[in-house]
Amino acid sequence: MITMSHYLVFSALLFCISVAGIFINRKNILLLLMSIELMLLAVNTNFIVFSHYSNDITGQVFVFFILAVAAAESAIGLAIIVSLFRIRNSLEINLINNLKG
Amino acid sequence: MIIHNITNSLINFIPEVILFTMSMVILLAGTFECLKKYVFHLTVLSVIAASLIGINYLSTDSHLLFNSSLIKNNITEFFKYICYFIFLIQIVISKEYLKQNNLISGEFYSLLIFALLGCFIIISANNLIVLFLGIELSSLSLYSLIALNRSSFLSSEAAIKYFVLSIIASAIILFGFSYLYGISGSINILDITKYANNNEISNLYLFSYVLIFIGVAFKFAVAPFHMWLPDVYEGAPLPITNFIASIPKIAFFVFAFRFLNNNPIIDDENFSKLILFLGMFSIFIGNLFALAQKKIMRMLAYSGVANAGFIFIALFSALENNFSIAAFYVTSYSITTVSAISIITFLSSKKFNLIYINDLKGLASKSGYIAILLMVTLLSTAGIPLTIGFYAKYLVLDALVDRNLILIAVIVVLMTVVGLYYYLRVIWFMFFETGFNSLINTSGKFSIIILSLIPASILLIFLFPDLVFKYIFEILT
Amino acid sequence: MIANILSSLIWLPIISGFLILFCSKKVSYLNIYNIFINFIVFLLSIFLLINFNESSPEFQFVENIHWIPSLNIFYYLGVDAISVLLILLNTIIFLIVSIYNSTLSLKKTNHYYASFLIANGLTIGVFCALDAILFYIFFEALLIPMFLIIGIWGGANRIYASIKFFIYTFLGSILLLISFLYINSSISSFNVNSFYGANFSLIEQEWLFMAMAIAFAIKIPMFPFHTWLPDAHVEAPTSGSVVLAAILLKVGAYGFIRYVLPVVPLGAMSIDIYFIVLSLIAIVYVGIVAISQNDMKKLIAYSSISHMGFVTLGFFIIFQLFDNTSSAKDLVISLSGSMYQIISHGFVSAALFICVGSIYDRYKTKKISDLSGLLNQMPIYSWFFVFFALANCGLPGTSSFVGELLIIMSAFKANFIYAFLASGTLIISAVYSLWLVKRVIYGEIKTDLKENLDANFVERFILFSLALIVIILGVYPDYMMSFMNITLQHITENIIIKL
Amino acid sequence: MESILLLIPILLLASSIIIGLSSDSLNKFYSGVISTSLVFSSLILSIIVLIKIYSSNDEIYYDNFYDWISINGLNIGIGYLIDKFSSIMLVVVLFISFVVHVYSIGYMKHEEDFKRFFSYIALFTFSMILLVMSNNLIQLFIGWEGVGLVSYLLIGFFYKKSSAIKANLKAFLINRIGDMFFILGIVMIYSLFDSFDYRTMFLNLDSVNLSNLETYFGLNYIDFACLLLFIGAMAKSAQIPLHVWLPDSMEGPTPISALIHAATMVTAGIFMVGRLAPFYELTEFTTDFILIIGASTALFMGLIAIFENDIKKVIAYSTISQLGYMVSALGINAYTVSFFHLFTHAFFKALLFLCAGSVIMSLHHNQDIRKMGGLKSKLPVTYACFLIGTLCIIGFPLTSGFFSKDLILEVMLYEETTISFIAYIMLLIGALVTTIYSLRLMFIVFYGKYRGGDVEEISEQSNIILIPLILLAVLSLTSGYIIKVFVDLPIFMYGIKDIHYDGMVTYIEHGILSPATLTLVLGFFIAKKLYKDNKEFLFLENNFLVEIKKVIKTKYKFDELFLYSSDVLKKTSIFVTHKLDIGIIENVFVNGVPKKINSFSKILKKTSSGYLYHYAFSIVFSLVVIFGIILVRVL
Repeated sequence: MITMSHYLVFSALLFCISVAGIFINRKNILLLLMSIELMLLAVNTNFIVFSHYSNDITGQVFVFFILAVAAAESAIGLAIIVSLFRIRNSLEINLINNLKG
Repeated sequence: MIIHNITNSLINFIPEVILFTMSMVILLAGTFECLKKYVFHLTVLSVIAASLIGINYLSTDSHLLFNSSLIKNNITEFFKYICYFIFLIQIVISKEYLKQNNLISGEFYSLLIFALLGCFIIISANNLIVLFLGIELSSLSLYSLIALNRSSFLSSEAAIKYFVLSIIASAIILFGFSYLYGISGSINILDITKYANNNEISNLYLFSYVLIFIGVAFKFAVAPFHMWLPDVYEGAPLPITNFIASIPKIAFFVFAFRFLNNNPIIDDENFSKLILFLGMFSIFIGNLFALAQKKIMRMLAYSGVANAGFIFIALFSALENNFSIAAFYVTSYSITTVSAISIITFLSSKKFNLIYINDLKGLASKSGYIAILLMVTLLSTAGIPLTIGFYAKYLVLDALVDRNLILIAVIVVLMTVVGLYYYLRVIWFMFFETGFNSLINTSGKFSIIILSLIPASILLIFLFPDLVFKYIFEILT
Repeated sequence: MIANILSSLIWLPIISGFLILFCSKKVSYLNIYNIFINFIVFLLSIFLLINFNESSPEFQFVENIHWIPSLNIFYYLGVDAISVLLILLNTIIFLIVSIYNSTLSLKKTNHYYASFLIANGLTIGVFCALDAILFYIFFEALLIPMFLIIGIWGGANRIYASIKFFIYTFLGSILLLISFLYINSSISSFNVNSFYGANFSLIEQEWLFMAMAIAFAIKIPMFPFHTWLPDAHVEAPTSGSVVLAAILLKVGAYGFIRYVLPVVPLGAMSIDIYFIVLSLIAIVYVGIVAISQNDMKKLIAYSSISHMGFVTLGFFIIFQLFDNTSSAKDLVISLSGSMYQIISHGFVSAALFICVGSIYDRYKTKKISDLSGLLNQMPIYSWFFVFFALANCGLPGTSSFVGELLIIMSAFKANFIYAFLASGTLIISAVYSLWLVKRVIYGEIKTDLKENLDANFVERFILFSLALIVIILGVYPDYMMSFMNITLQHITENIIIKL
Repeated sequence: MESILLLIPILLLASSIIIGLSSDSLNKFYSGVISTSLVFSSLILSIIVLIKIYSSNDEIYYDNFYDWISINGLNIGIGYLIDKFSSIMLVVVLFISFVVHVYSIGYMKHEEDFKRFFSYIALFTFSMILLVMSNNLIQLFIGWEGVGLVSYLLIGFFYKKSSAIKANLKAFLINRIGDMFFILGIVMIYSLFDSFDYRTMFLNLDSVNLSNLETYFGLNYIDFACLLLFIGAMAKSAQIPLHVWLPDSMEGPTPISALIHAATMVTAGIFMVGRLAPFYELTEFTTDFILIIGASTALFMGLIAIFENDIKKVIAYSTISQLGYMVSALGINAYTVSFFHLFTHAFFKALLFLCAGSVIMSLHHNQDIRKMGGLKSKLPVTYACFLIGTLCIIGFPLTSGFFSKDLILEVMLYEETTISFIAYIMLLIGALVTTIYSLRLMFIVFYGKYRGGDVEEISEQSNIILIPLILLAVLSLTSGYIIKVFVDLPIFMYGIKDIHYDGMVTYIEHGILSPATLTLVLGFFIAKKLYKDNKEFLFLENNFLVEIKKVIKTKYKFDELFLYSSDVLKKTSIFVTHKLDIGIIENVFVNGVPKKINSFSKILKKTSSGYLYHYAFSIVFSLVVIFGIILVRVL
């Protein structure tokens, strides 16, 4: 039997994986965007689970908003990446450390 | 009934509506050659219009708008007007800078207004969804604003860093929201508070709060979630830095207030200790990092980290729902930091790029007045008497001592002494050293008057602080 | 007028100081303006002295406005005899400094004068604030003008000295703030009178005492917190040194007598031995350090520390006196000695710094090894220098003797060893002062400067008036002693009542 | 009466101020005359006071001019206490001062700083009067330090001479050592009686239970206090080992040596002990100490004078030696006897100094006796006066020195304790030594041949220099005959001390038959053989005596001791400045801690790498840590 806590653990794991993806990935910025997307999906799972188990529709509404915002974020993220690429012709995260200290 | 509700809500929400519309208008205006040069004026006009119209609809009692997804009361209005004030100063001062960096455009101001709007929504939100949207509205605008200077190496880097980290923070907050929703079954913050008051605090509830406040800590740039701040300060165009340093802080303070007000979580030992610890840690990290900085913006950033720590300690000390200390601290800090960054913006130009603290050498001999303004501002940040910053630090210490946390007060105070050093270093470069770049343009009567507004009020409020205190204490307790 | 005399004393110089920032840059007008304001303030303080009723122990000319009701902070001003005397010292010194300044040529004259005027007002504020936070505000705000004076118009190493001065003093004062907050948290008042009435447990008193005592010990400064002072003095411009030595150090001493001893006497009593030892170290050890200094200003700075050791000794032996005799009389005598020493040192050190400053103006050196035989070139000046050097070593007939005598007297009643070590200053101070005189004033002239370098009219006037004050205070100490006697008795009662 | 007493110091102070601040338009000579006439008026006034005192019956004038400090529990006045003791002292001081004033008009006329000199001596006289008149210890101390100050200024009068400014620093510092103990003694006495006032103290002396008091270092309270006070007197009255400043002080102008360093200031210590006699009456240890110090000073310092070649230094050592006699007398509580010697010594020693000054002036500031000789015919008046002075000092019968010195020896003999007997022997040998060095000086300077080369220009100085000499010579001869006055002199409120004295004739008879006469004769022959006839005795080449001579010629290394200790002080100062003040406090704490923080901060700064994944990792890591801690706490 799959209970709510299974879902919750699942989404928490998903979240952890996506976060791990952010700091383990040292090559490409695009992967970052994917991880971020995954992270938001983990949150979505949570909302849906709660919404389902409490018979309340608001959680699912929330998910729609999150999805919409995530799309917008991806767009902006890509835009930033494009401008970054234009300047330095590379998407390696390793090279982005001019700001430090 | 619904229609009536909506119209009533819209009327109460009219400043935001104006801002929204005007930002669209400005965006459009920017695309026409003939109107392009008026975008700045339009922006100023729209902000002034919004604030003036808003005054008409001020009332002392609290309103719930749009099906209680937004709140309008004294607190929100107070902070909004502070934001208006700050925002106006920022855009007026930044005009010259933007012109010289070729950044003036419709989208710039439009996005800036959107960011402001996002912060207003955070301030007013009473609903997790609206709150989330507010956060994202301001963040999304800021991502693009930071990256706006497309030719700049550093801007893009700052943007990507801010983008990634900020989304992590948003996700953490959202994760907390999801638990909160799961426990209480509601996304209305008042309902959640009600729920918490009626039920015992479960571990999950605590976790959700911890998650949310880690997100808040990120937005405040409290250590160890502060890394983005110095990079953004350094990389972003100065007007944007100016915005990020001040208005979101105010917004997120109200966010924190909304979540903590009347909430039993504040008495939870683990939670309050977390806040306290984060605050202390932040003061440590901020001051120690700032000490070694050579670049002025990074130094200000780390000083911001230290001050964020103070804000957290002030939140911690909000015993018996007394958020006034934190509110005062946030206000005073935002105002002073805006003053500091505005002065730096004013001094920066294409010909003279103010990056290192060294670059301020001998400013006093070139323009004593501006040096004095900057000195007053910095002393206020350091919390020396004769400035409003003194009261801010005073109140925090007072609260700590009242709670009998003398040792913590002493540690905090010792770190302030460390912090004093780097503020004094700026002052000594300005006053005691010689050799200021003569190319600097320190003319501009109007800008100087605007610049002196905040230092003057810093000094004046020091002399007659009671009105401010009374008002803040009244609305927040 | 008389009701608001304290406010006028505080705000007149401060406001004029801000005004002078915008004044025309013509130096002669600035000089007149500056001297005029300082003179008015001086007259006001004389007026205060005349109207002060010394037979009443109460605070007088009280102004009490509920300044920040929400924080329970009052704009509470008032003076008792010791405040009046210190205010008078303050106004005299600032008047003299303003006259002296008019002989100098400086960069940014108006800023310089403004700093001094503001410092003048703030110091008066320190001496008459009766609300702890108000006191603290003046106390700390005072750092800013001094910081700028040292930093902008100071010598080669001015930045190091000014930063050290600021941070060191700030470190102390912030502990003071916490103590005040702690007291407030238990008695809900910042009023000095309620401070006196407050009762704390012994352990609380000890901690409070430590915190406050460190704050004031840095300011005075006591050994081992003294190292900022020589640097600050060496780097500060002459007038800055004068104000620093004559006024700023006294703020620390005033803090002790106003905020520490009567508020936490039990705490002070239980650890007074450490402070007595530190005072004695200051007297003997710092005096010995002074001997080998090659920089005249440093030498005088160390001698200041040594003399301030007497002040603190006078403060802290009162508890042992109380143990030994339990009569208030001896305590009053000890405190009187300290107060006298404070005032006297104010004038003597001011004069010495002016002397050294003028030597520096003429010869561009403060190094003792570079100078010799000044008596040949500037006789009048040199005699003043000799006089003040002698006053510095506590010659009877000068004001310094009175304080030292009374403190040695009281120290003896507390313990022979204290008196023995304290009286060692008779030798040590003579060694450093007169050895200085021997090397600098006497002997053959070293430099080739041939022109007439003797004191000009203004300097003669300044030095003469200071010498006159020092002599009058030394020959007829009774006026000041009786003037502050009632107040000191009152303070002593406040202390004893809690023991 | 009060106004007269007030006028005495006021006139002197006025003289000092007027002359000191007068402009250049005032002629040197006139300023000297003004100053002298003011001192003369004071002298007249003091004589009036003396007459009044002696014409009334044991009256004591006592009052305060004004309250120096008068608060609850502490009353110190500036006032006067005039009894026979102090009135005699007043007259002596003012008389010598007057004589020296007159002499100085002649002696100093070529000096540029003529007026400064007169201002100083007037100030000195003022301070001395303050000391003598005082009715309390504080005023005494003020005067005490005042005379020390003027002595300092006058020794350094020729401020360009490096030896002079060394000497004045030394004089002041050594006096300060004494003053340190002196003031401790004063406060000890004060805390016993809660008063500085002589009258209050002496009246309450009986009510103080001395046995109940604390003891210090095994000494009882009053012993210790008196000892401290006496150490002060040792410095001022140049007793071993604090005598080293006095020979050096001869760097000052010669009139000053006469006034300050022979007749008046150095006797202040004697005066002080005499004033505080009621306390010294109560002590045993301290008086013994005083006796030993006095006797050894009298003997050993006299020995140095035999080998000294500077005319002024010879007289200076003889002064120290004579002070030793006075102090010894104090050591057996014979205050009046001591005071008598002070009285006579003031005249003949001033005379000797002024004569020496005359000689020096005639020889154009040559002070080395090896370059003198045969001056008897060239300076007849000076010679005569010097002879009188010498006769007095060696105690030639019927001169004043004879009376006073013999009295000391006699009371010493009558004391009949072991210590006093030893002291008696020492003083007797001291008398022999005195005879030898005095006559040596006499013979070398005035007899034989002139050894200074250029002969022609030596002649007597003007009358203004000679008149004071004659005046003093007359007084030196006659002043001994008022021995009765001193024998009957009451010590303040304590009546007259019993001194063995049965009339003048008996006394003179007795004195001539005493062993002192033997020393006189013996000394005369030794000095004549050695210094007049310049014979060389082989037994003097004896190793033992040569060794002793060497030791004496080193002046017992006291100077070196003080030089060494000042060196140690200087080195200590440098050492602690660098090691402790700069080394530890400054470098380790004050600058060290900020430096540590700074370098720590620089290390920290490096941890902020700028890599996005580091930032993300630190966020996540903190998150995990926070959650871990909270989980541990809640679960």
